[in-house]
Amino acid sequence: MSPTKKLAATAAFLASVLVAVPWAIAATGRNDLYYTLTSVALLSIASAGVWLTFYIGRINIGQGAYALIGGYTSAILVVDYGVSFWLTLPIAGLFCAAASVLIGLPILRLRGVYFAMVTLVLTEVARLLALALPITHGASGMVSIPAPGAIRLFGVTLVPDFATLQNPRLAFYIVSVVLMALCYAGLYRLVHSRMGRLCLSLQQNEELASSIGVNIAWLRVVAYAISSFLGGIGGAMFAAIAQSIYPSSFTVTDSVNFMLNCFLGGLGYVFGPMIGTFVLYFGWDFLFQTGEYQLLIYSSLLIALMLFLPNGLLSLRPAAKKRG
Amino acid sequence: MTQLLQVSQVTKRFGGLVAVNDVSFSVAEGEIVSVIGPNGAGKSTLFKVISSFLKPTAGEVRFRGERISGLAPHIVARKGVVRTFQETTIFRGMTVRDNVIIAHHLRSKANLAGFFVGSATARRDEAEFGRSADQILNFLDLGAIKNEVASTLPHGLLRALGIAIGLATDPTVLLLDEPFAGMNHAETKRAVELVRAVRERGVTVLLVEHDMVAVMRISDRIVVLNFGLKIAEGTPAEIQCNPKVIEAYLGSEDETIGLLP
Amino acid sequence: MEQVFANGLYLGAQYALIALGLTLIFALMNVLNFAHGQMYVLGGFITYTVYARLGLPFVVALFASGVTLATVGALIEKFLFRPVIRRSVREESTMLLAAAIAFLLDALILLLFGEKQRGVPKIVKGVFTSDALIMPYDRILVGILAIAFIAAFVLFMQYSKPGRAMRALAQDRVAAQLMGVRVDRYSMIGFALGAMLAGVVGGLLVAITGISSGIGGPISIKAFMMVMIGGAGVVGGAIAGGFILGMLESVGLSALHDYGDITYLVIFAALMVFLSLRPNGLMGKPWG
Amino acid sequence: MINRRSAVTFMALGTASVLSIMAGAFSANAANKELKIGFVGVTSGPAAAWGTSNVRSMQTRAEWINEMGGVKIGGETYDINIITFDDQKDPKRAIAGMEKMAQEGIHYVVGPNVDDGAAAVRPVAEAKGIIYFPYAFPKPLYVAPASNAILGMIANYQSGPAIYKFLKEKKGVKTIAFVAANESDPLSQREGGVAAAKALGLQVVAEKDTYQNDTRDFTPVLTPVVKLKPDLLVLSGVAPGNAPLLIRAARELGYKGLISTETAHDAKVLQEGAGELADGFISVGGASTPEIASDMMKEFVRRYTKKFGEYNDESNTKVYALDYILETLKANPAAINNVEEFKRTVDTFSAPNPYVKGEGKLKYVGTASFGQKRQIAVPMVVNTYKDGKFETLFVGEVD
Repeated sequence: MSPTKKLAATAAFLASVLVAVPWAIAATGRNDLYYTLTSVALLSIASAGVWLTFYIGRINIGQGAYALIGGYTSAILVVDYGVSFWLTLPIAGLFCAAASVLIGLPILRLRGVYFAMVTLVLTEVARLLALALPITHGASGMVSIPAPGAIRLFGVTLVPDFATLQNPRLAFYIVSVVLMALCYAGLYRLVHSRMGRLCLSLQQNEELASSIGVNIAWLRVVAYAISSFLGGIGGAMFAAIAQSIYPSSFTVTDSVNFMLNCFLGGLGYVFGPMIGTFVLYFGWDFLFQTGEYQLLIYSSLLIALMLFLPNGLLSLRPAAKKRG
Repeated sequence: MTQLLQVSQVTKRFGGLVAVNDVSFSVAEGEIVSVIGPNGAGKSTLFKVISSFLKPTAGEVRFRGERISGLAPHIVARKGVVRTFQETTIFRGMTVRDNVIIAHHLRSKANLAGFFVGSATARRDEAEFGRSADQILNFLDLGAIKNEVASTLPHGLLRALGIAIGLATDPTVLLLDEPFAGMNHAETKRAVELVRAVRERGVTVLLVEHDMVAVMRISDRIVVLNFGLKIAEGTPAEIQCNPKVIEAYLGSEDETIGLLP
Repeated sequence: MEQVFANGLYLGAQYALIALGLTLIFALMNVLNFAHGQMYVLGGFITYTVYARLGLPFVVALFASGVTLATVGALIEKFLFRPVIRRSVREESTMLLAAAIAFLLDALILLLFGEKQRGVPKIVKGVFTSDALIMPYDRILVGILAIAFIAAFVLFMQYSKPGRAMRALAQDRVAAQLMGVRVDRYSMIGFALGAMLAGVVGGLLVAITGISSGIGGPISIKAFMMVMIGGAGVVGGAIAGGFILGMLESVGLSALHDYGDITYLVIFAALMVFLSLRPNGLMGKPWG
Repeated sequence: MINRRSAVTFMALGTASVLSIMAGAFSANAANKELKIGFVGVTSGPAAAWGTSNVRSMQTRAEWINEMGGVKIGGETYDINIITFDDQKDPKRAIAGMEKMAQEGIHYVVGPNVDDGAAAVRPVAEAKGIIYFPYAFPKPLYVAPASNAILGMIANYQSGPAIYKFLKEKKGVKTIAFVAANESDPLSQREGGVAAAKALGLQVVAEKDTYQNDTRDFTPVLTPVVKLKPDLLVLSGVAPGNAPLLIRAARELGYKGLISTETAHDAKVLQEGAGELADGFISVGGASTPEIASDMMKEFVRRYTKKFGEYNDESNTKVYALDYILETLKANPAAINNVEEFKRTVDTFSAPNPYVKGEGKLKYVGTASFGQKRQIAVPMVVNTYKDGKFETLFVGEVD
C-alpha cells in the first residue's frame, strides 16, 4: 500500500471514529455507546499487546496482571502523590514494561502451554499481591479517584479538567480511540518494519533465528515489554473511568478474554485483536436482551464462528495474505 | 595459512554418556573441512558445540584466536560463524525471498528504532538487502521460486534455501549440517558444486556429513570421529586408506558406502 | 502433622484424577481443554440427579456420569475439535474453541441445574478418630476409590490395545499413523476417556464437596497447574503434579498459618519460579 | 489494503450494532404505563447465586404487582418491567450495565452485588441521575459526598457486633477465630469483624487464615484453625456455596464450638451440603422464619417457588429493595424521574413493612454508620439453622 493510501485510510478511520460516531450517537441519543466503544478501544489496546506476544510465538494469558499493575500505578500516583493523571498514564505503561522485563527474563524461556500457564498464574499472583501489599490499600481497594485534571501549557488549556465537563464520557471516548489509533498505527508500523519480520522469525523458528544472529532473548523481552506497556495503559485508563480500582478489577477472566479477542480476530492480522474485541464485546452486549439465555447463545455463536472461520474473522478477507 | 577456527580438546558429556571425547582440530581460512563418522560418532554434538548451541563440558573453540564456546549462538553468528540445519529448518510461513532477506539481519546498519520510523539508513538497508537476496537466490538457482511460500518447496530446494539463508548472513565460516543427506545422485552432484561455489565466494566451510562419496570429492581435509574420539585426520586420499577408518566403518552395521572399491 | 499429611494425600488423589483426563487429551491432540472443569461439573450434577433426586445407588449414578461424559466427549471431538484442527493455521486456535465449549457447558449447566450449591446425603457415615488423625470414612473411601481409578487408568494405558495405541499416538502422531494406528478413532476414544475421567471425578466428589454450577473454570485452572508441575502430556507427570499440589496446599496452609493471607501468593509464586527453572515441568516433553 | 478494509469492517459492524440495539429499545409497549426498574449484578459464573436470588425476587414481585393491576404512583398506574444486566462480576461490565440502564431511562437500579462493581458504577450513577441499591458494604459508597447509593441490606459491621455481643453474653463465647476467602469483600468484612470482636473484649485467636474462593475441600484450610479450639468460628463474607463445605469440614475435624457468618444463606443448600452438621449455624436472614413472616411474605415465597421451582432463602433479604423503591415513589411521585426528589423523601419516608408480622416499618436508616440515611431498614433477623430450617435467634435493628 502506498504512503498516500495509508494516510487516506488512517484519515478516514479517524474521521469516522472522531466525527461520524459522535454524530451518530448524538443523532440517535444512544449515549451509552460512548462507554461501550471506550471499553472496546481500551480492551483492544490491551489485546494488541497480547497479539504481539502471539506474534513472537507465545500464548499470553497474563495481560490482566499488567492491566491491574497499570491501573494501580496510576491510581496510587494520582491519589497518594497528587500526580496529574496524564503524567501517570505513560508512567503506568513504563512501570509495567519494566516489571515485565524482570518477569519476562526467566519466564520467556518457556514455550507453548507452559508459558501460557505461567502467565495465567501471574494474573492470579498480581491479584493476590494487590490484596496483600500495603501500598495498594489491600482488600478495600481505591475509590473516589479524582477525574483526570486539565493540561495547561503556557496558560493555554490543552485538555480541560474532566470533572468540569458536561459529558466526560465523550472525552474519555476521544482519548481512548486516539490512544487506540496510536497503538494500532504503531503496531502496524512495527510489524511491517524489520522488527516485525524478526518477531515473525522468532515465531517460526527460534533456533534458526538465533543462528542468523538474532538476539532472541532480547527480542522476546522487548516484544513482551511493549505488550505489557499496552496492558498498563489500558488498565490505567479504566481506573480513571471507574474512578476506582480493586484487586479484582482485572482477573483471570480478563486475561483469557484478551487472548480470545486475538484468536477471534485472527492471529495473522495486525487489526485482528481490534476486530476481535469489538465483536466479542458487542456480541455480548447485543445479547443483553436475551436475558438468561445470553451466555448460551453467545457461546454457540462462538463455536459456530470457530467451525467456519478457524483462522479468525479477518481470514474472511478475499485477498487474505499470510501476514497482516 | 592462518588458522581461522580451532577446536581444542573439546569434550561433551550428557549425564554419564560421553558424546565427544577430547577432540581437537583446526580449520584454515578458505578451506573446506569435513567431519565424518558412523552413526552415533558424536558428529552432531560436536557441530552444536562449535556453533555454540551447546556448551562443551571441557575444552574450547576459538575463532580468530578468540574463545567463542560458551557465548550465545547469536553472538557467535555475529562474529561470522554461522550454521545451517540438518533438518529442513527454515521460516516455513515466509516466502523464499523473505527468508533470505530476514537473514540479512546481521548486516543491518540501522537499529530497530530506525526501521520503525523508516530512517534513511533503514530504507537504504532494506533496498540493499532486497538486491543482495535476489543475487544470492540467483546464485543458488532459486530465483524462479523466490515468491513461493517456503513450506511448499520440495526437499532439495529447501536444503539450498538453508544455504542461501546462511550465505545471507555474510559468514566467514559456514557450518553445514549434513548438506547432502537424503539426496539422490544428481542432487548431490549439484549440491557439491554449490558448496564449491560458496567457497569461491571466500567463505570457509566446515561440514558434517554422512555421505562419503560427496565428502571425498569436496573436502580439502577430513576429520573422522568414532565413539566421540577423533580417530583420523588428513586429506581424502590419506583417509581413504587409513585402516582405522575402514575398520570403524566396517564395524558399524549400516555404513559401507564409498570407502571400498 | 499426620493430619496435614493425610489431608494432602487425600487432596492429591482427587487432584491427580482430575489432571489425568486433561493431560490425556493434551497428549493426544495438543489441545488444552479449557472445558475440563465444566465436564467435571456436568459429571457432578448427573451424579447428584441420579443419586439424590432419583434415589438410585451411588455406583449407578457414578456410572451414569461416566457414560454421559464419554459420549459428550466423543461428540465434541468428532464434530468440533476435529474439523477445527484440520483447518486452522495455528494449532493454538483450538484454545478459543475449547473456551467457547466451556462457556456453552457453563450456560447449559446453569440453565439445567440452577445456581445453587448442591450436595448429596453422605455415602458412608462416621468419622475415623485417633490421637493424631481425624478422617471421615467417606473421605477415606473416596480417596481409595480415586487411587483405584488412577491405578486402573495406568494399567489400561499400559496393557490394553487401545491404551497402547493411544500411547503411540501421543509419542508421535505421524509415526503412529504409519504403524497403522487409526488416528481419528483413537483421538476420539482418547477424548471420550478424558471427558469420562472428568465426569467420574466430578461424580465421586459430589459425595464430599457437593457441586455447584460456576466452579468449572477454577477447576480447569487448577488442573492446568497440576499438569504443568508434572509436565504436560505425561501420565506420570499429571499424577505427580496432582499429589504435589495437594501436598503443597495442605502443608502450606498449615506452615504459613501465621501469615495466612499470603499462603496462596507464596504457592503461586513458587510455582512460577519452579517452572522458570524447569521449563517442561518435572517430566514433560518440550512443546512449542 | 489492510488498514482501510479493517476500518470499513469496523464501521459496518458498528452501524449494524447501533441499528439493531435501537430496534430493540423501541419495541416495548404496554397498555398500562411502564415503569422500568433495573438490575445490574452477577447472574452467571461462580457467584451466580448472589445476583440470581436478586433478580428472581424482583421478577416474582413485579409479576405479582402487575397481576394485581399494577402500581399506582401519583394518579398513574404503572406496570413494572424489570430490566436485568449480567455484569459477570466484572466492574468494567457493571459500568456498561449502568450506562445501559441510563439509556433505558431507568432511575432506580438494584445492585451491583460486589464491592468493586458498586464502586465502579458510582460516577455513572451520579452523572446520569440513578439511585442504586448495592449489596456491598464499603462505607465510602454511602458517606457524603457519595449520594446515590443506598445499601440494600445490613452491613457486616452492623450485624457482626450484635451477633458477637449476643453470643458473648448468652453463650459464654470468649475466643473467636476468623476465616475468609482471599477476595476484597470477604477480607474487608473480616477486618470489620476482627475490629468489632476486639472492641467487645473477645480474644481473637486466628485472623489471618484465608482460602481461594474456588476451594472445594476446606479440610487443609481449617485444620490449623480448629486446632486452636475457638469458641466461635466466623466465616467472614462466606459465599452461600462454600458455607456448607466449610461447616462440614470444621465439624468433621472435631470442631465443637459455634459457627457464624454475617451474610444470608439458604437452608436447602446447608441441608444438602452439610446435613445435621450444619445444626446451630448462625447467619443473618430476612423475614421468612415462621416466627415473624407475615402472610404477604408467605405468599411471596409461594409465588417465587411456583415461578422458579425452588425458593432461595437469600431472597428473604432481597425482597425488600423493589418495595422500597415503589413505596418511596408512591410517597413522592415527583421522584419518578428525578432522583433529587427521591433523596429528599428519604429523610422522612416511612411505610408499614408488609413482610413481617407486627409493627415493622419501611424507612431509611444509616445515620449512625454513614452520617446520612443511605440504607434501607431491614429487620436484622439473626437465624440459627436446625433440621433444614432457620429459627430466629434474635431480631435487631439498625439506625
